[in-house]
Order: sequence, then C-alpha cells, then structure tokens
Amino acid sequence: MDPIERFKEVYEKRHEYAKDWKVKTGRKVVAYFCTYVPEEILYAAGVLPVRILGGHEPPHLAAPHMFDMWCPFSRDCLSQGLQGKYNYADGVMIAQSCLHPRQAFGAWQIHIPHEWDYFLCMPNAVRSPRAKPFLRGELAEFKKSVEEWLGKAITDKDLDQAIEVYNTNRYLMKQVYELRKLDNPPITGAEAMTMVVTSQLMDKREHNELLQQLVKELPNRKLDRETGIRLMIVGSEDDDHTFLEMVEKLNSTFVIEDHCTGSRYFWNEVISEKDRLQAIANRYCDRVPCPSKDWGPDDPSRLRFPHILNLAKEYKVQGAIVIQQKFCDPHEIDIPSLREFLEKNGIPTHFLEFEVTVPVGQFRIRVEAFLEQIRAEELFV
Amino acid sequence: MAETKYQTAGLKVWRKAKEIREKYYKDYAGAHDGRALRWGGGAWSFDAVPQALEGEIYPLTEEPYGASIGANPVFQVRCQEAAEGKGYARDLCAYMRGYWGSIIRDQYAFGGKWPKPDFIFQNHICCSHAKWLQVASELEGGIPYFCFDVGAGPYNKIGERQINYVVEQLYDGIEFLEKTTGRKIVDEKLIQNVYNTYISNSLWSKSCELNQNIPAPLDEKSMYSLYVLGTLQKSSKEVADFYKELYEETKERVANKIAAVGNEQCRIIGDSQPPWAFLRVLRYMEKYGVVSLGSLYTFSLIGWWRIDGKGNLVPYKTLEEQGIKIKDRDHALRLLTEGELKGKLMWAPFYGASLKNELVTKIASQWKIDAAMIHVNRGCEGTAQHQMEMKLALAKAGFPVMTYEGNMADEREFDEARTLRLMDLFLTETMGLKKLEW
Amino acid sequence: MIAAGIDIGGKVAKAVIVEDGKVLGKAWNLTGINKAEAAERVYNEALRKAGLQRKDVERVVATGSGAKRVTFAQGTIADAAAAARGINRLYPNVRTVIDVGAEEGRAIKVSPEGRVLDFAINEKCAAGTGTFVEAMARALEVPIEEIGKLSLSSTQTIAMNAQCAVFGESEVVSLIHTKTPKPDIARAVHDAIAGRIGSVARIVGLEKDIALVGGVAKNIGFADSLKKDLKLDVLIPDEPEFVGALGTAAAAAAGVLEEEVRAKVLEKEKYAEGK
Amino acid sequence: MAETAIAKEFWRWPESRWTNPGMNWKEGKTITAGVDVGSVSSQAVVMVDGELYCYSNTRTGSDSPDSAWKAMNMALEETGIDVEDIHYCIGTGYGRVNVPMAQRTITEIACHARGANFMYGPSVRTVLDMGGQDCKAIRCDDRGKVLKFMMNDKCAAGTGRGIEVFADLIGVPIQDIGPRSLQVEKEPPMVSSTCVVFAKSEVVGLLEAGVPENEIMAAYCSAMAHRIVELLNRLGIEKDFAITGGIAKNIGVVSRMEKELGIKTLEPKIDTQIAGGIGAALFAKALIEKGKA
Repeated sequence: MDPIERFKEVYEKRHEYAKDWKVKTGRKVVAYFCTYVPEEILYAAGVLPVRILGGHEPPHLAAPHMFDMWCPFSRDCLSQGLQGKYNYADGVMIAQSCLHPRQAFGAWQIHIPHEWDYFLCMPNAVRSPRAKPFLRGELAEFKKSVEEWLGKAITDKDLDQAIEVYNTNRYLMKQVYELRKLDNPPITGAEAMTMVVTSQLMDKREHNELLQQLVKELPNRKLDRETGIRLMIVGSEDDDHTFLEMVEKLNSTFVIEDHCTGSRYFWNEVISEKDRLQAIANRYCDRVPCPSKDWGPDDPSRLRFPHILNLAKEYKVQGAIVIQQKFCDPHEIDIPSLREFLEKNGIPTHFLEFEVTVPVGQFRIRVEAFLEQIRAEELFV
Repeated sequence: MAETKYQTAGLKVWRKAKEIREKYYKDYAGAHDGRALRWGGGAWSFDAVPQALEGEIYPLTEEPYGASIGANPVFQVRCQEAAEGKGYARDLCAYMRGYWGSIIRDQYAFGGKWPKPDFIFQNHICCSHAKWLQVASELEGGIPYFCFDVGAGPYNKIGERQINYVVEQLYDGIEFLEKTTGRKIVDEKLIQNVYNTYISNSLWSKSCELNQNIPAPLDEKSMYSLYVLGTLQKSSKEVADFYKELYEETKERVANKIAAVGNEQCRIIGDSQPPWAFLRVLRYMEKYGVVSLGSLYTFSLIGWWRIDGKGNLVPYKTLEEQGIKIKDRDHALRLLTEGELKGKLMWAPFYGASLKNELVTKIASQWKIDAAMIHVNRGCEGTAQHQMEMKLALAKAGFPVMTYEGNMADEREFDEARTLRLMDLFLTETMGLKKLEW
Repeated sequence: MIAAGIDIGGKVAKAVIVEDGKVLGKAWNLTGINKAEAAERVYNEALRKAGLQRKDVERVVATGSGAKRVTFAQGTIADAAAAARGINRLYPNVRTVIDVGAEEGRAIKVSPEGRVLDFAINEKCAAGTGTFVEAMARALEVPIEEIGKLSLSSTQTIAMNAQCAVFGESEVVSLIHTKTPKPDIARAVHDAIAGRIGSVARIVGLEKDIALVGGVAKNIGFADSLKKDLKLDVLIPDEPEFVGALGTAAAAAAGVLEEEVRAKVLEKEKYAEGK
Repeated sequence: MAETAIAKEFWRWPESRWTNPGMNWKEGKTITAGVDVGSVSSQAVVMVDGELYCYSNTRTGSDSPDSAWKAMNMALEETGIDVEDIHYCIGTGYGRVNVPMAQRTITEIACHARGANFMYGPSVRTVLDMGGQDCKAIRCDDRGKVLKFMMNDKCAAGTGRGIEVFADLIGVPIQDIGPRSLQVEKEPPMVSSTCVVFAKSEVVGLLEAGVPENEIMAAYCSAMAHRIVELLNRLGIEKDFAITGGIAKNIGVVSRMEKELGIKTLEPKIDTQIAGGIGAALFAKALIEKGKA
C-alpha cells in the first residue's frame, strides 16, 4: 500500500489502529501528553506510546474541568478523553513542559479510567549542566514505575532496541525532509505533517517500514501541482490538516516547519552511551527546545531562533506563517521577537492565532493576502 | 451601624507593613545614589542568596511589582497597552505585561523613570518566570541574567536528588553573581538570611493557622497587605521581625476574641490572586457577615507548611524550633532549598489537580469553612491551576462553591457590577444569608 | 394574596400576576430603550388582562437586567433565582434549569424547594445568547422565527466555533459563498450556541430533570441541537419566556426580597483604599 | 417576539453611482474593471486607460453573484458600456470568489493599498481599511505594493458592522453619527466594551441614565478610534497615512484617531469606499500590459 495513503488512513482512524494493535500484540498502550515524554523507555517495555491530540471540535466536555483561559488544544485533548475516545489506553502520562496540558492531565487522572499514570518531572532548565544528571535520575524512577506496573524488567537490550527503532524513525523522516528541499518537493506539507503525526500514533517499527518504502519511492513521485510560494510554518502544536490543505490549494507549499508535531519532534537522535538512561536524558535536554524551555541558565537568548533561520535558508523559504494555539503562553512570549528576527533576516512573516476549528473565511483572506505580498511584483508593471 | 456580634479592631502592625513596603520600592529606585546594586528577580527567587552579596543590594521582585501596577487602573491599562503595542498577547500573565509596559514606557509605578536592574537572578516554576525576564533583558538591550529551575517535583516527593538539582544550580548562580557584580557572597550574611527566611515563612503560616479560630482574627483583604512583605524580601531581618510582631498581635486578637469581621457568620476561602483594583468586592461580602479566611494561595505563597502525622496541615518549623544550627554555605543552601521545595505548598498544584484538591479540602475542614468563592483568574496561570477541579472537589466534599471570572491585574477583564450581582445571588440564595449592614 | 412579577429582559419585558399560585394575567412587550416605561406598559396590560387595578396587588417584585428600573416594585430578585422558582412551580422535579435570553445564557442547579444551589453563566461573550441567533438570522436573511424550523431540515453538520457574533456572521457569509445550503448553516449556528450553553450546563452538572427556559427556548432548532449536545431530554414549558416573571411573582407572594443596598454600599466604598 | 424589534433601519446608508463627465470611453484603449464584493457593501469600478471612468457603491445581499451584478449594472447605467466591452475584470473583497464577470481574484488588502496609492498619491505608506467585518492596517511602498499588513483578531469591535448595529440601537442615521459625536463640550469616557453585543447593554444603560445621545456617540466613536489605534500601533504606523473604506466617512472616529496618533490623515478626493475596486481595476490593467491577462 502507498505509504502516504497508509499514513492518511491511520491519521483518520488512529483509535482503531491502537485498538487493533492491542488485539494483535496483546500488549498495553500509554496515551501521553507532550513530546518531552521519553517514549524509548515505554517502547522498550513493549508498550505503544500514543500521543494525545485534539479532535478539532469545540471542546465542550472540558468546561467543568478547565475554564476558557486554557489553550483550546489542551481542552480539546481532555474533551476527547472524556468522550471515551482513549478508553483503550491502559496508562496516561505527561512530561513537565507548559502548564496548559498539565490542566488536562490533572483532570484526566481523576475522571478518565486508567491502570497507571505518571508525571515525569522533565527539567525546565534544559540548558543548565545540572539538568542532564537530574533527568537521568527521573528516568530511572520512571523506568522503575513502568517495570512495577508491567511486572517485568526493562533490560539494556530492550533499551538498545527501542533506541535503535526510534533513531531509525528519526533518521528516515529526516531523509524524507531532505527531499522537501527540492525545487519541486515530491511531498506536500500536509502529507509531511500526516507522516510525522502518525509516527506519534503508530508502532515505530511499522512506521519505519512505511518510511523505508517512502524514501525509495519519493524521488520518482510526481505531483501534478505547482509548488508555488515556498512557505514555512512555525509555532505551537499543530495537526491542523484543514488549514495546511487550504493554504496549499492557494499555489503555495509548506516545505518545512518548526512544530512539536513536525521537525521538532524528530530532529535530534539519541547518541548512544554506555549509560543508556543518560543517553536518553541527553537527547531530551539537547533536542530543539519548546519555547517554554528555551532560556538560561545564564544566557537569555533563544537557541531555537538560529535553528529556525537555518531551516528557512536550507529549505529556500520565501515566507513564514507564524501560528500559535490561542492562549499558548510560551509561544506568545517568543513570537514578537521571532517575527522581528526572521524579518530582519529577509523572511516576511504573517501571524495567525489557531483555535480548534479553522475559520476558513478569515484565514483564507489573510493567507491569500500574505502570498500576494510575497509575489506582489507580478501585479506591477 | 448595628451592634456587631464580636468586637473588632484594626491591626496595629498595619502601618509598619505599609512603611516597609514603601521603603522597599524607594530603596530600589534610589540604589544608585549610593554604591548599592539593583537586582531584578521574583517573589520566589531565593532572595537569601543574592542578598548575601557584599555591600547593599536592593531587590525588585516582579510579581508584587506587577500587582502594584495592577492596583492602579489608569497606569495599569497604559502599561498593558504598551506591551500589546509591541505585539505581546493580551492573555499573557497580567503582572508580566504590566512589568514590560513599565519598561517600555520607561515609567516606575512609584514615580520617576523605570529603574533598570543591574542583574537578573530569578527562578522558574510556571511557564512565565524565566521568559518574563528573558524578554525584560531583551527590552533593556541586555541585562546580565541568571535563572534556575525549581520545578523538581511536588513537596511529598522531595529527596536528596531533587535538593541537589537546585543546590547545584544555586552554586552556578553564586558564581554568576560574583562574576557579574565583582562582589563576594558573604557566608555570615547568607546564613543569617536563611535563618530569617525560615522565620518569615514559618511565622506567616502560624499567623494564618490562627485563622482557624472563631471568630477569625484576620480577613483575607488585610492578609494580602501583610504577606506581601514576604514576597519582597523574606530574608531580611526587618521582615522577619515584622512577622514575629504580626504573630504576637494575632495571638493577642485570638485571646481577646477580636474579630476581623464583627458579624462573622459565614466563613469562606478563595483561591488565586484577587482583582487588585477591586478589593472592595471583598469588603462587600462582609455586609453579609462573610469572612474570607484565606486560601491555599494566601497561606502558602510565602508560608511554609507540612503535613503532620494526623494528616493535618501545620506550619513548618523554624530552624530554632528544629534545633538546627547552620554550619556553612552548603548547609545554608541545602536548608533553604529544602524549605522551599518541601514547605511551599503553593507549588504543589503544578504537579497535579489531586495535590491541590487534597490540600484545599484539608484547609476547608481545618479552617471550618462554610463555602468557597473562587476568583477564576485569567491573569495568572500559576495560581489559577486546576481551579475548576478544585470547585468539583469542594462541592463533592459538600461545600457550596461560587466562581467569578476576572483578572488580578487587567481591569478590562473584570466586571464589578456583574460580580456583585453573582455574589448577591450566591449569598442570599445558595447560602441563605441576609445583609446585616446597610 | 395577589402578587405580581415583572421581568425586564434585555429585549423583552414580561409581567405575571398570580393569586395563590394561579395565574390571573400576564403580558409581554419589547423592552426598548426606556425600561421604566416598558415596565409600566407591561404591568398595566397584565392588570387589564387580569381585570385588576394596582391597589388589588399586594406585592410586586422585579427581576431581569432592568429590574432596578421598575420603580413600583418593592424589591428585586436575581434572574437565576426567578428562573429557579418559576420552573419549580411548573415542574417540581426539575433539578437543572437552562435559561437562555437575549443577552445571557445560564444554567442553574435547583433544590426541590426551588432554591438556587449552584449556577454558571456564559462568560462575557455574545455566543450563547439570543442576540447571536438574531445576528446569524440576519446574515442568513431569514426571519428570526423561521431559523429554527429551517435548521431542522439540515442534512450535514458543520463544526462552527461560536465566538464573536459579528465573526459568526462572517463565518456564515463565507459558508454562503461556498454554496453551503442554508439549513446546514442554520444548524451549524444552533449547534455552536448549544455547545456553548451545554458547556455552561455541564459546569453545574446535568442532574435530571432538565428544563430549558427563556426566549431562545422557543427556537426549536436550538432546542434540538441542545438535546443532541447533552444527549438528554429537555423539558420546555409552553411559554418559556414567562418562567422568570412567574418565579418572580412566586417570590413576591412568598415575601422574598433582595434589599436594595448595593448602590449605597458601592457609593460608600468607591475608590476605597486599594490593597 | 423579536421580529418587530427594528422599526427603522438606521444603518442603511444611501447607495450611489458616478460617471466621469469629462471622458468618452470609446476613445480609450484598455477598459478594465474591479468589482469589490464586501460583506456589507459592493462596488464596481470601471477604468479607461487607468483613469477612473465610472463606479457604483451598493449594499451587499446574501448572494454574492447577484450583488456583483447589481453593482456592475448600476455602474454601467447610462454609460453605454456593455460588460463584454470590459477587457479584463478582477474580483476582490469578501465575495471575490463569486464575481461572475471577473477573470481573476485579488484580495482587498492588495487592492486597497493600490487603490489608496491612486487616490492619495505615492506618498502613502500606511493604509487603514475599515471593512464591514474586519479592519486592516497595511504598510505599502510608493507604488502601493503591500509590505506588511495586520488584521483585527477574532473580535469585531470597531468594524463597520459594529457601527451599523450601534446606529440602529441609538436610532440615529449612520452618516450622522460622526458629526454629532463631535458636538460635545468635553470628551466623555469611552464605552469600555466595543463588542457589538456588550456595547449594546452598556449603551442602553447610558441612554437610560439620561446621557445625551451626542455624548454616547462620542463615547462609542472614541472607543472605536482607540481599538483601531491599537491595531495601527501593532503594525507600526508610518507617514503618509490614508484611510479607505466606509469608516473614512465617519469624522467622529477619524478625528479622534488622528488626535490619538498625532498624525493627520490625507484628505480623500474620491469616495473612499471604492478604493478596493480601483485597485482591482488598476491591477487588471497591469496584467493586460504584462500579457498576463
């Protein structure tokens, strides 16, 4: 089956996929918030980590648990859980990042049935030399908790295999991203997003097989569409298919992004080390940071900005759409500086605030106008 | 006014609290008149450490400063709009936007130009703390910056590993402080600061504990102006002495049955910061004989607490009470860290709704409340965590709960008339109370 | 004892006159700008219908956003309290009332005696009010009283995020431009408001029986969307817009008055020293 | 009950059309048109060799194609031009996708910048277009090319639609609101909420409290002006500053905006509501000349 079609199918039927996986393997599923969760350890224990995402519908069930100030994505996630969409999940966990998903997780622990839950105290000061040893300790406790829950030990061999599978997945997705640098990328932004999001939902072994096939086939894949303006999209969690497809219908293509549902999720690999847990800890401290962790300890600048500019150059980006989930503080704090930084470096930006549903009329006009701004010359003699 | 049930009297320490606060903001602004340094930090940033530098150091802690801006509706809106003009979102922490606006407008809430800090020494617990001063430094064209992480886990999971994580960062911080200021950390000062910090935090908790008495000696509106000193400079002798004095006076009030609200007939707790520009809504409740006893926020923003063998919430012991003598720098840093991580229950909600619910229901029964009135605060995510879950938990425990939405420091998000309407409805209908005073 | 309840809402003023729980006369008219005048008009008409004169009525209590303008009332009660008492008269088994008027949507947990145990109000936003429906009806160019029926013939659901009324309009306009059938748009509008109101109701908890009152309750399209959203049945009185006035009359008869002191208190404390 | 709520429609501003008396279209080489179907109003503009020949300004109905035809037919009335005579037509505005006689669409942001450049001259650097449901702040170069733009977020406070609702509410013809809002001795505090719905209850409150209508209009206009200034500040305003769209006609809002910004706006020479149509017609001409039509 065509890998991209398969990704779309899993993206649409994610819960069926997880349920089937359980039946097939007889093993357990852990639903998790936030990509700072060290999935390798769960995977080493034979567990399928499934990222909790929204359903892109107004999160009405969340109202008694989270008031309107919390980000719509987190409320949507909780609302999905309260609807019973994740009832197949045997466990639920979160890694410390921003406060919004923590609200959803806190309510989830209380109101949604599960066998096991865990709050992993991911350090905030990832840039401090003290973070890595601290996280290593956290991972040891976390591993212990998983072992006790499942009643079996996680060996170094298990960890090595998991790390291997995860690094392969990262490596292969980067291979696919290489092809997005081409003048006419053989894969659209919407398709690439589906690929990355499904890697957060699927068994990575299976995902890797699809990726291997994809890396082989892509170079010969012809899309009967114009690439148009090469766009980058940067900001909060974003699995908003409707939006990406809408934009890519307007004679433009997303060639790269910085999202935890995109490149930020897989950009860095685990560099092996005798102490496996330390190796994993290092990866999660060194990865491209979420804005909530992009500071200090003694340097106020943001490491993420040069990385984004670098991507923009490598992928020949003509404009950046900067988005945030409504109320997403970490991004709200960075966005004014980020836009200034990109524009100083010759990359026009346009800002959009996301809700769970896309007000197509309002967004379309803004995006069209932004694209016209980029290609304005053709309207002048 | 009609005869009241209990005798009431104003707090004697009130004036002193006012004076210390005014002096604090004056000293900071005037620091450069002498050889003193200005440090920018937060209410929780272990002031015992930077205050141990040689010579005079005057702090400006960001949250109380944001609150001072918030208490002045006109200046506050100007600051908010200045921040929004730079593209900062309207829903960000209201203190933070006010603080940035104050920089952008180059205006100090207490008169004159914005007094730029010489260095930043800050801790990070909510999404905003480290980022707050990251932006401040940016707006100022760069200020030496150090920020350490205290998000090491909930009070009931604090062990050596968690303490080491923070202490090691503090050593890095000391290196930073000495490098940037060219001054040394004086261990005698540090040790004394830590003793003081224990006294301030523990005696505040003891004063709050006395509010379990009927009638309550303190009301939340006054408590706000009392705990604030702990958010300014809890490590100073002046502040530690103030809390000793407050504790003595509160004991005296209890002994003589002096009530905060003469007609106390309904005891409530709140949550999160109040809308600072509208504290009169708390006075309005008193017309019904309602006394607000405090909240997890008011008790533990600076107060340190622990859970005793019977599962009760009790004040953290001072070092003297624990019979501990601080040996050296390392000992001081460890004790300071241990107190903050184990004692500051205000941080517990960062790790889960159940933790907040457990603490709040303990407060509800130990402080003998009749109901809760929660300010659903759009201005601060840190303190507004799990507020709806807290409502469900209290309701489950049988307490009527009213919520009213607002913002601690953005008056554009608070509708006073509507709030009073809701209070009338809740107090007359749900609580079956009648107004006692006109 | 003969008592009267006057409910001056944002859009419509209502009056009900009762004797020992029996309704003698009732009337409604548009509130308009001058609420005091509207109160006079609606009260006089109710008296006329009841064949009574002012002196025959022992107690008058007012409610609604214009309650304070009812100069001839001896007191006022909160809208939520009025709705709770009103529904308690009609359906004693109701434990949850959902009350949607022109400017506010609210949910109330009611005790068996008709007292308010808990309440939640649609926070400052037009979405979740009658005004929102009107704006949408106008954008759709269908009369407000037909939009409900229209939405029932819808064949597909469209997720629409009810926020600002005017942006709701622009979403509606763009749906029209994309040739979406009007019934589906009407349905989307009702689903959006129902979702919002449903959330408000969930905050107080959905204890049965549940009743829907207020002017918007007459919109069958909205009622249908709400039932779907709550996945529960909802009782709707014949004249849902009168429930508040009825409850107010009941309160008057029972002698419940909320003393008019707030204005004074505020005055005294205005600019009282801050923190 | 509600249907009788609005007795008179005070928002209904007069529709209009205009033909350039000094021109004969038959002598022109290129005839281009721009049709701007906004959420509130629709305009059709016909230009001959880049000179304004005729235009119409009409109210939009719920069906865009009809609104487009209505505007076009009204513009062409008595001119003798037939739609077939137009060499190239561009649709813009909210309903741009449904302009039957248009060969291509361009957003109103680009069109208003270009139109403002034509109407006010090349010195314009900042353009404010207040539409029915959104408010756009645009920075452009000396050719009217968009460099940067910003639109108000998910709140309609201070949009054309908002002021229409206000006109109905207070019962004053929309074109009188601006002038009358200036007939006050001293500026009253602005209404705190410009939300279409909440301003309503606030305004009703003021009316009840016996506040004179003029002062209420002043309070509303200054609130709108303030909201727009906030948007312009976020964009970063640069001189010269020009306003297009209906709001330019509201002296009450414009003068207060100028006061708060400390910048005068350029004097409009032509009906500011047709700026989008003009821009579209000029782009049509450019595309013909570049052989892209």
